[in-house]
This record gives sequence, C-alpha cells and structure tokens, in this order.
Amino acid sequence: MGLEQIPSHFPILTLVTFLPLAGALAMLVIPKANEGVLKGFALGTTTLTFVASLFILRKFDPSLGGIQAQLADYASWLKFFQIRYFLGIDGISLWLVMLTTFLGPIVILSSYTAIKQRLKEFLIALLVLQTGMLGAFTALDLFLFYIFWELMLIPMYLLIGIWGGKDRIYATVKFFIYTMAGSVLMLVGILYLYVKFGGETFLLPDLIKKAGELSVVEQTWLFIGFGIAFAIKVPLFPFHTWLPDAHTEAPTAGSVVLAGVLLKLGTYGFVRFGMPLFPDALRMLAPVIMALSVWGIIYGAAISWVQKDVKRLVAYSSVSHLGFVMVGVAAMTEEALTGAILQMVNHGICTGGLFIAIGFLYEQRHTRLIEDFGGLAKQIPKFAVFLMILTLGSIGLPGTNGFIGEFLIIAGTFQGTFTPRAPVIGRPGDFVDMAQPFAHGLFGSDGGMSVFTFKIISGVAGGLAALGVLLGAIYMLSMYRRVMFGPLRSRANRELRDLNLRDMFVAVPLVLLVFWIGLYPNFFIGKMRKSVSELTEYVRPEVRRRADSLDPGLLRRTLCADLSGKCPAECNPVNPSKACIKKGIKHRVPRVTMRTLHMMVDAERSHRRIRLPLRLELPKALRTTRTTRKGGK
Amino acid sequence: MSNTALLSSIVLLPLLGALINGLFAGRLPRRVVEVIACSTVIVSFLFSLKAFLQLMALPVGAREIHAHLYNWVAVGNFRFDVAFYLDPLSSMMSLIITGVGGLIHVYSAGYMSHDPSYGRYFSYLNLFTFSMLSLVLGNNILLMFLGWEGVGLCSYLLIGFWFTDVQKAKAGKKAFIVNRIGDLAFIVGVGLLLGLADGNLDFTYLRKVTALRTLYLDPMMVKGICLAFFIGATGKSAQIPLYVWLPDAMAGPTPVSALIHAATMVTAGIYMIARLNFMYALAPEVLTLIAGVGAATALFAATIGIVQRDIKKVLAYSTVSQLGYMFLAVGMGAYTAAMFHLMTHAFFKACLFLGSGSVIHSLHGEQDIIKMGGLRKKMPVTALTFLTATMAISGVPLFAGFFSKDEILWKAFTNAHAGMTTVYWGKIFFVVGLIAALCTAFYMFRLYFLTFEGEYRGPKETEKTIHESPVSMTLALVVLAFLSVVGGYVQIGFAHVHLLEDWLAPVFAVGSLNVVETMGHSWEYATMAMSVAIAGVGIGAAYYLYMGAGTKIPARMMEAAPRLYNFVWNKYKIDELYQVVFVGTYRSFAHFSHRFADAFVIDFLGVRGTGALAQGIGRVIGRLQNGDVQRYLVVFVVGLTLILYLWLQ
Amino acid sequence: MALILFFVFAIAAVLSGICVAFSPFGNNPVYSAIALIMTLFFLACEFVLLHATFIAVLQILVYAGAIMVLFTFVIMLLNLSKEEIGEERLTLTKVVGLVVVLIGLTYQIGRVIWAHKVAPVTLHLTDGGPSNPAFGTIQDVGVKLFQDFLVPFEVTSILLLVAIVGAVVLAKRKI
Amino acid sequence: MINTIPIHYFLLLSAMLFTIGMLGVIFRRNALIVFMSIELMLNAVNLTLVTFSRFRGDSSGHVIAFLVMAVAAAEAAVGLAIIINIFRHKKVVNIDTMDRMKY
Repeated sequence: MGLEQIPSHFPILTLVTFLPLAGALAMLVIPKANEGVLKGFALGTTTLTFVASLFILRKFDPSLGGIQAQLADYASWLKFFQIRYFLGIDGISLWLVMLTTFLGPIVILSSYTAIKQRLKEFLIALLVLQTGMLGAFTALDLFLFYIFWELMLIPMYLLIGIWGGKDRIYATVKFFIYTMAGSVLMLVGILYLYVKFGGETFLLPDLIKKAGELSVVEQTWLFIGFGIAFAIKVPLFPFHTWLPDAHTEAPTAGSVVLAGVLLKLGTYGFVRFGMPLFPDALRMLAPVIMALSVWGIIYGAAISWVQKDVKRLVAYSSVSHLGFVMVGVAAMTEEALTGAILQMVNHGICTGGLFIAIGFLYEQRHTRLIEDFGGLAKQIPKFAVFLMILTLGSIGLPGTNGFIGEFLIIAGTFQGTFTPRAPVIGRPGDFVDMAQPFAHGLFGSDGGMSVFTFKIISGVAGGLAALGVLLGAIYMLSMYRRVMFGPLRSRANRELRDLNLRDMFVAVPLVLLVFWIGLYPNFFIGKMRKSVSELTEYVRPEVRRRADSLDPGLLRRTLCADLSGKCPAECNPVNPSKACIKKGIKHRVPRVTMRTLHMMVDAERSHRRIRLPLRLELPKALRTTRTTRKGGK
Repeated sequence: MSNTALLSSIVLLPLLGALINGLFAGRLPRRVVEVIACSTVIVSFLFSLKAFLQLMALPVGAREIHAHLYNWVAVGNFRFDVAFYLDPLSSMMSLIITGVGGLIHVYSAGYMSHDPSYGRYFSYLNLFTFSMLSLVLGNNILLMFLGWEGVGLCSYLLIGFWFTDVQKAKAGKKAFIVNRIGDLAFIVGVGLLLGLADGNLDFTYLRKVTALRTLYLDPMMVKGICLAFFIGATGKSAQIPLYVWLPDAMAGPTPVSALIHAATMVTAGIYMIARLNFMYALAPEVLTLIAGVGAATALFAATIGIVQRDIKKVLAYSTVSQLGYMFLAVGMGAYTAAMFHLMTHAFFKACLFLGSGSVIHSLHGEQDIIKMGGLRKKMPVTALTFLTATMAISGVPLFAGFFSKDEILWKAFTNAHAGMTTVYWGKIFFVVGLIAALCTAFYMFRLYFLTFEGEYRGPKETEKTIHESPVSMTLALVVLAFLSVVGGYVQIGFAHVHLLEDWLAPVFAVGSLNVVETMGHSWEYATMAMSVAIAGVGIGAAYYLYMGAGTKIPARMMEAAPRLYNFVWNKYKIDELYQVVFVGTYRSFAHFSHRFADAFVIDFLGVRGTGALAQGIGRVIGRLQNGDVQRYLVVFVVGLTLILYLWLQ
Repeated sequence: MALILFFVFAIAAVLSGICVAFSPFGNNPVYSAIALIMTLFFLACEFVLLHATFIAVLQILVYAGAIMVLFTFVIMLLNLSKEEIGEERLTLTKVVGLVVVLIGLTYQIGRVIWAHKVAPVTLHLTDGGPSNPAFGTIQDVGVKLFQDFLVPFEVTSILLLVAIVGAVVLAKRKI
Repeated sequence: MINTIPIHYFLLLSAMLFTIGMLGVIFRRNALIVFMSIELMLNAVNLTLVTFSRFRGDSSGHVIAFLVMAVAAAEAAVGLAIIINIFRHKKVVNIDTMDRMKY
C-alpha cells in the first residue's frame, strides 16, 4: 500500500472540502432574523474557501503524475470494510475544484437579494452542496466518492424543491429520482469491484491496478453501470430531460451550481473512473458515446433554438455543450481530453454566468419569456456587455475561453483520425461471444477496431461536433437579439436597473476568466498536461509506444532536414538530391515523415490498406524502431 | 524599436483604443474619443509604414520579420503561438488596412458626429482594425482564425449598430451566422490540417512542409483541406453560395460598409487563399473550382446590381462581383493579380462607399437613387471623387481598376494549371468576366448618372438642406480618389519591372510553380483592348439610357418583362430559397425534436413512462397489501406450502 | 395403557380444539373460550404423559388460569351483541386457504412426520424411564432456566413489563 | 408395547391442533376467536417442543415452552388491549373491518 509513506503536510484539501460544511454548521447558531449576518457569513465562508483553494493551486506541482496523488489526505475510516478517507488531487480535478470554490462566493453574491424566504436554510444548503461537490472531486476512495456524490443530491433537491419556481416539486422529484437511479447502478459497480478483488480496497489506484484482471465482458458491464450514472449527470442524450426541468425551476443559485459544477461530475466521472478503470470497454464503446454526444450537440442546439423561455434555452444549450465535452472524452486523444477538461471549466463559467444574467432579469421582471424582453441593450448597457461576452464565450469566439475548449476538442478528435491504433481492443476472444453482430460492423474480425474505422468515426464525429459551433451561434445570437436588441417596447423593461457595484463583483471575475482562458490558456493547460497525457497513454498505450520508439531528436519541431543550412534547395530528406549527397550534406528525416511512415508500418502490420501516396523504402532509423516496437510488446 | 515591439504595436494599438473607448464609452468627451480612435489607427499605419520600409531594406529572399509574443496553446502535439509574421503580403495588407482604415476613422468622426453612441462606434471600429491586423499579421492559422472571427464579430456588432431597429439587428445576426457556416468549414480544415502538419500551423512551417513533402501528403486530404478553407473564404468574402449576408450588411453605418464590407474584411478570404497558395498548389482542382465560383459570382452579382435602386445595395453587389474577380484570379493561380485588384478595389470601393455615405449624410438618410439626381452641383467634391472611383471600377483606361481588372482577365485568358481539365476553362472564365465587366461599367455609371447628374427628383423641402460634407469627410474622399487613380501604376510593366509582382513574388513562389502561361505576352494587349471596348459599351449604354435619348427605355423594358425584372429585382429570390430550404428545414427539425422527439418520445414515453410503469406495477402489487390479515395469512401459508413442497422434494 | 391415555386425551383435545375455532354451539366467543380451556387442560395431560410435569402445571396455572381469565374478562367487558358479532362470511381467500391448508400443508406435514418415524418414546408409567429421573421437574427446568437461559428469561421479564405498560396505554381511555 | 407411544403420534396431534388453529385464524371474523385460535397454535407448538425435549432427554425444550407461554401472555395482554381499543372506535371486533393499517 505504502499509504504510510505519504508525506505529512497541512491537510489543505480536507480544509477546503469541509470549510463550507463547517460554515454551514456554524450558521445553525445564527438567528434567522439576522439576514445580513447570515449572508455575510456565508459569503465569508465561501470566500475563505476560495482563498484556501488558491493555496492548493500554489502547492500543486504540475510536473508530478499519478491519479489524484497530490496533497493527499489520508485516514483510515471504516477499517472493517477497508474504507478509507482519502482525498487527493491531480491536474484533472484541480481546475474543477478551483471552479467550484470560485463559483462559491459568486453564487452567494448573485442570490443576495433574490431569496426572500428561508434565507438561512438556503445558504446552509448551498454550503453543504459545496462540500459535497468538492468532496466528490477530490475523493480517491470509491466509497467516499459515492458518499459525496449522494451528499450533493440532497441540498440540490431542497434548493429546487423549496426555492424553485412554479413546477418545482415535479422538477425536483424528477431530478432526484433520475440521478438516484443512475447512482444506484454505480453503487452496484463499485461493490462489484470491491467484492471481485477480495473486499480489500475501495481505493481508486489499487482498483486500477487490479482492473486489468477484469475480462472485457465484465469491464463492459461495469462501464455501462458507471456510465449510466455519469451519463445521467452529464447529461448525455437521451438521459437529459431532467435537466431543462430542473434548470427552469431552480432558483438562480441552484441553476448556477447545477450547470456550473454538478453536471461536470458526470463528465469528470467518465474521465476519472471510466477511463482508467475500464479502458478496454471505453475504447469499445467510444463510438457509441461519440454518436450520442454528437447527436446531443446537434439536438440540444436545435431544441434550444425554439425555446421561448430563456432559462430553458440555456439549459438545452448545456446539453449541447456537454456533448462537446463528451466527444472530447471519447476521442481519447491528449488534445481532445485537455479540451474537454478545459471546456468543463468554460461551461461552468459561461453557462453559470448566463444563469446569473437570467436571474438578474428574472429578479426584476419575474418573467423569463424571451418575448417579454427586447431592446434591453439601450436600457442596461453594462448588462448588455456582460451578456454579450458570455454569449460570445459560449459560442466559442476565438479569444474567449469557449474557443480554446471547443477547438481543442474538435481538432483533437480529428487527431484521432490520424493516429493509427494498434488494432487490438481487449483480448481476442473475450468479447466475441458478447456482441458478435455488433462487432462485425465496427470492429475487425480479430475483435479490434480497425484503424480505418476509427479514422472514419472520429473524423465524422469531429466534423459534426464542429457543426455545433454554427448551431450554437444560431441559438445564442437569436436569443441575444430578441432579448437585447430591437425597440424597447414594454413599460416594465424601461424600469430595469443596470448592474450595480455588487453585480459588478459577480460579473467582472467571470468576464476576466473568459478572456484569461481565451488568451492565455497555457496557464490552465500547463497544470493538467502531465495528468492528461498519463491518462491518455494509459488508455491508449500504443500512443506511448510510438513516442518511445521515436528518436527524441527527431521529435524536435525542426522540419527541414538540413540543419546546417547548406542544402541549396529544400530537398526531400528521405531521398536527398544528388547534389547534396555529393557535398555530403546530411538530412534529417522530419517528424512528419516519421509519423507518416509509422502509419504505413502500422497499416502493414495490421494488413489493412491505408491510402498512401507513395511507396517508400523505409529509412534505416525506422527499421530499427520497428523491431524495437515488436520487441517491446 | 525591436521587431517584436514594432509588429505588436501595429496590432495592439487599435486594441488599446478599443479598450479605452469601450470601457469609458459614456464618460469621455467626443473629441477625446475621436482622437484616441483615429490616432491609434494612424500611428499603427505609421508603424506599418516603418515595418514596410524595414522589409524593403532586407534582401529579396529574406523579407520576413518575426515577432514572437507568447505561447498561446501548447497541448499534446499542438503548439500555437501568439506571434506575428510580416512578409511582403502581410505588409501590403497591413498598409491597406491601417491606411484606408485610418482615413475611414477620420471620415467617421465627421459622419457619426451626431450619433449618441459615438464611443461605442469607435470602440467597435478600433476592435475591427485590431482583428483585421491580427488576421493578416498572425503567423499561424489559428491566430489568423482569431482575427477571422474577430472581424466577423465586429461586423456583426457594427451592422447591428443601430440595434433598436430589428431589421438591422437581424442583418447583423445573419452576417455572423452565414460567416459561421464558412468558419465551420474553416475549423474542419484546420482540424484536418493539424493531423498532416503535426500540430504546427505556422505559415512558414506549412510552406516548407508542403514545398518539401508534396510526396508524403495524402493528396485527397490536401484537397479536402483546401476545399474546406475555400468554403470558409466564401463565407467571409461573400461568394456563391454564402454571399447573401453582404447586401444585408449595408444596414450598418456607411463608413463601416466602406471599411469592413468593401475594403478589408471581405477580402480576408482572398488573403487567406493567397497566404496558403503553397497548399492550393497541391490542390489544383480546388483552384479551378475557386475560379469557377469567382467568375460565377462576378457575373451573378453584377446582374443583380443592374436593377437595384438603393445606392448602398448597388455598391454591395458590386463588391460581391469584384470579389468574384479576385477569386477568379486566385483560382487561375494569378495571386498577384488578385492582390493587386484587392488593393485597387480597396481604394475605389472605399471611395465609392464614403461618397455614398456623404450623399446619404446630406440627404438625411435617403438611399434610393431614384429620389436623387443633380447632386453634382450641390456636392462637387463628392461627385468628382465618386466619378473618379466609378471610372476606376468600370475599367476606364489609366485608372487603377483598369490595370488590375485587366490583369485578372488577361490571366484568366492565358493561365493554365494542372487542375483544369481543359485550357478552355480559362477562356470561359474570361468571357464571363468580360460580361461582368460590361455589367459593372453599366450599373456603376447608371448609379453615377442617377445620383449626381440630371435634375433632383427628391422632395423639394429637402433640396435646400443638401450641402457638401465637412472637411473631415471630404478629405478621405479626395485621398481615396487620388489613390484610385494612381494605385494602378504600381503594377504597370515598364521594362519588365512590375513593382507589386516583384514585391510579392517570394510569397507566391510555390503557388505559381504549377501555373503556366499558355499564350504569349502580346495577348495582354488584345485582352486589354477587349475590356476597354466592353467598358466603353457599358458606359455608353448607361449614358444612353439614363442621360441621353433613351431615358424612357428602362421603364419600358421593365414593363415588357415584368417577371424577369422582378426576379432580378428580388435578387433571384435566393434569400427566400435559403429561407425555405435551410432555415425552414432546420426549424422543422428543431420543432420536431422539441415537440415530438424530446417532449413526447423521450420525456413522456421514456422518462415519465418509466415512472408511470413503476407506479402501475406498484398499484397492482399494492392491492395485495390491502390490510386484510387473513389474506396475508393465506398467502403466507401458500408460500410456506410451496417452500415445503420444493424443499422436501 | 399409556397409548390409551394418549388417545383419550388426544381425541378430547382435538375435539375441543375444533370447538375453539369452529364452535358448534354458536358464534359467541364464550363457547370458544371454554373450549380452549378444555383443550389446554387435555394438553396439560399430554404434557404429563411426556414427563413435563412443570410445564403441565404451568399450563393449568398460567394458561388456563391467568390468560384465559383475561380472555373471558375481555369477552365480558365487550359484551358483544349478536349484531356486533355478525355473521361469518366465506370469501374466495378463505376457500383457497382451506384447500391449501387441508390438502397442501397437512399433506406435507404428515408426509414429513411419517417419513421420519422415529423410535417410540418410552413413558414413565413403565420401566425404562428417562436416564435422568428428575427430568421435567421444577428443579430440572429451574436449573436450566436460571443457568443456561438466564438472559432470555430476564429479557422475557422485560417483555412482560413492556406488555403490561403497552396494555395499559392501549386499553385506557385517557392516560 | 401398549405403554410406548411413538413420537409421531404427538407430532401428529400437534399438527392437527396447529392446523385447526390456523384454519380458525383464517376463517373466523371475530377477533377474539382469532386470538384464541392463535393461542391454540402456540400450544400446538409447545407440544412439539416438549415432545422433542422428551425425545432428546434435554429439558431445554421445556424452558422454551415456558418462554412461549410468557410471550403468549404478553401477546394476549397487548392484543386484547388493542381489541378493546378498536372496539371503542368501531364498535365491532370483526377482523375484516380492520384493514386500514393505521388509525
């Protein structure tokens, strides 16, 4: 185990996770009537949590790998069942934790005046919810994760059920039962893993090590069990119908948290648990997930275009945006996965912000129907700018955060088309009896997906996902035009007030983040790089094999062959011109060539025909790598 | 001043202006706003000039200036920098953008002086300049795409500048969305290209890759990428089939039309293809397609322009048509000719738009040319500059447009490359271009005659208030008119020295490798003669029909073929067609998804159906639990008996 | 001799048992109560045959004495009229129950018992009684009760206490 | 021979009484009679316990029978109290009217 060797340090993760809960407990003793004190206290707690989480950011070492291995807090908990209290963080969960703590004070601020009744309970529910979310992002023990996962459910249930709109009961029950139904399946999966491996551990790293012993059939069923829980949370088409109802009925703060953080737990679950625990199943089902999420992108976009209620519109847009994230996850390339994680954060900022904006309007006008607005840009220009920036961010205009995420996902998915893959998925024979007819279409007869098939699938998925960029612009700009532009007709709209100082405290950080991620995403990407590349390498080991087999010198970005600069013409490095040979100028094989050649090698190996323009004699360098690759297997 | 500082200040100064004007929009006095907006662009122009001179000083083969700011995105295989790259092509573009842009900024100070949202306007305009500069100066495709979408955004904001008018807001949205269709293809192209180029999108790198490794690249893939980029270009540069947004974009303030929808933004597509000429050299079939689309657009838009009555609409269709010429040139592999026409077009079309703006300004928003006339006496400067630019666009010899358009037609006539199944394609494009030139000369002079000659046909009371525009506006007109006269001489061939061609030659070196001239040089004079004759016919016809003896004929023609007239007048009903085919289909799909698929199938049958099923089962089973203890006991005994029976077997 | 005694008591017990559940004299629960007392008595006799003298005594004292007094008390207290007692009704459930019990359960139980016919139990009336002559006496059971079964015994007392409290709470009109 | 009683005679007697009791519980509407039938069943069980106790020569069965009696006493006390209570509310002691499961 080696748990005892964990360096002792200040338990910052535990502090951050439980600070909101502590705040909630402390608030119990504050009398109900002191609304100002209550609000101030909740704001203070969340702000303190955010400040504390900045220390996580500072202490986080991006050069370290390992799943949730950093800043780990460990304690033995229920010894009999080998359940451990184990929190940790890595590049993947880091930004989600930061997003959660960042949204904390913003959520409280945005509902400063919106909640008129039962304020104390409201704030307590929000704080407990925050602890649940933070715990779910940091928990490393599957059982602990499950507890946090369910802990989130109850405050959200109350938030929608008590402070929601007209149909809040229907919405909240639907939300609760839907999510619960999924998580039960996950619980079964967790327990199966636990029992299967002798009831010794719930710890994710241990389970990952042992998960290799699972047969592909087991992996598939377990993945489906976990996957449905996550897919409902994401929500992936066709498990999404709870979302519009929940969003529409939830109070502003509830919507912001729901869209901002809660939905990410689904996608995070896929990345955190689905990918490392069941890599073979994921690779096998990736086309299915891709198809569902691509369809979700288009479908969600189309539906949100015809919504009359702004909040419903944004809710359906979440279906579309999280479809992007899921495409990125299913593509399994490093670029796409980075984009997916970044897009989770982006969606939290932009859609969270959009819900805040809608809440701002709703609080004053008590309507969310698009037709009740119009021409607001004249009346509330600051708000118009705020909404415009969020709109642009959410449709992925370059320079804003949305672009980086969406672009990386789309381009990364296309990369899948160019990364030839070892054609084995799972162990041959394992899978055959389970899905023979299915396998025939998508996979080769050896049970592996052909290079060519995966190229086509991810290429088509990338192209269709790109369609989401267009459709997103259509519904968001239509909404913006109908709400903000045109003549200012109704009298009530003429009395709207613009953002005040407090609203600016909400709006400005969001806007700054939109541009920060858009213009300098490296700060964010840099922290997650190591974790993401480790994960993708784990899921697709052939990627690492290729990287190992290449001479690192050739991986430099230098393209031309001739570094000395003596080559008179830019000649073909594989077949240098005679003049160069005479002069003895040596050419290096550029990286692109290497990769193309590798593609050929793989194609030859798998006896599949890839259309290549030219037959080449393999250069010596490659011949050796080819043998090492074989040897390394 | 270091290269980095120089290039980045060219790009970032307008951004600074935009930020200042945007953040303090309401609080700065007009004069300050004006000074900030104009000075940033003008200083940027001066820097561009300096950079241009620096570039000139370098030896011909090494005319490149790099400026690396910071690493933008680095993930996995991908690595994109925020870095600028100045070469002859981008230098030329930056000069046009900042130069024409500066003039239009100055002009706007006069034109928009009465508008309440003065600061917002200049903020947008500066932001546009920034975006356009990062488009042309970005050293990789992604940064170019940032500018590409940025100009789209500014176009959206500026078209819908007077957003209280629903039509204008809609026009802005339409522009953005139609552009996005192109951008979608652009993104797909980038995604595909990234795979071929190993995650590096630097132009210099790509050029070397393609130059070096034509052998390794999958030709189909390259063609696909080039096609995708071209579709992107049709969106931005308003070509068939995505040109529909540009005429509507005239809803914006006229200086905006001049800057964005005539001089700079719409030429981004041409710039992009010219920039990527080395890739298009590998996809000659796509080049032929580009030429075909360009020629078709040139003719198509010109025919619509003949019957339009809105002064800005005529100019808009004329812009579409002229862009078609540029694409024709690009498609024929005549990149220099395209860039040449791009430059002269920027001059004379900006001049025309600003002239029309001057007219509209003094007529208080009147845009219908039927209600104008005789304005030459009231607004001599405007009329003179307008006439100059009209002569330039119509191809009157010795004006700028003459040289550039002639070069395009000549190249179409004589060039050939691998993508043409037959050399006759070029001849066909030439003939189409010639007809379009005829139309152009005709409708431009029709526009001029109807607006500035003859008698005033508008309401009497407005006639008195017609006045020449202020100096800030006419200054720009004069400068641009001057440029539309002399602009053509940069390319005129004295003793085999073509200034522009020599300047741009290193950029297009790869692209023009595969292009051959099938005819001798002397044919240039033949085509020149033809185009002059055609221009003469067009001008003559316009004079005859609108000034001379035949003034009744247009009306009679209208009556003779009302259907044809209406069909053309309604722009061939393309908008309506798109509305039905695309918007309608999408809308039905959306409604179907919403009402049927989502609300009924998934939610009602699926989700609530599951709930109802559970409830139903519960209700059935619940009847067993009716509280009758004796029944419980019987059930219990039955169960016990069964267990005993099974257990004791 | 013992067998004869057994049969006499057994037949008497079964007959009076039938009278408990299905009294031929009428629906009045008093008849049932009396029949039950008789059944208990005959069963006590059977206990004696089984050397369970202590249990036999308890059966008379506690069951027939205390519990049945409680029953009769309640019967008197309620003093049900004919209408309140009402008519017996035969429902489908009951018929099913009858069939199952008579055919299924009885058959099963009987089958088990016959299948497991074991060595006859010798009775104390003749020689060869149990190895432990004190079997079934108060002493014997008492030792067991207070040594091996002390905890259940004490728990039983708590149960009784709770039952007393519960009965009082339930039966009283107002506490 | 006549002095020995086979054990299954006792068991059969117990089974018969138990069955009678069960039929009573199933058939009778009168709650009091149902209760008495239950007592009958308990007694049948007691008989079995005592029989096996004798058979094994281990008096633990007697103890269990004793405990059963105590439970029967408690059950009778509480059950009768409930019946009284219900009778006060509903004026009937018919078991098929008591199917609401809460009051």
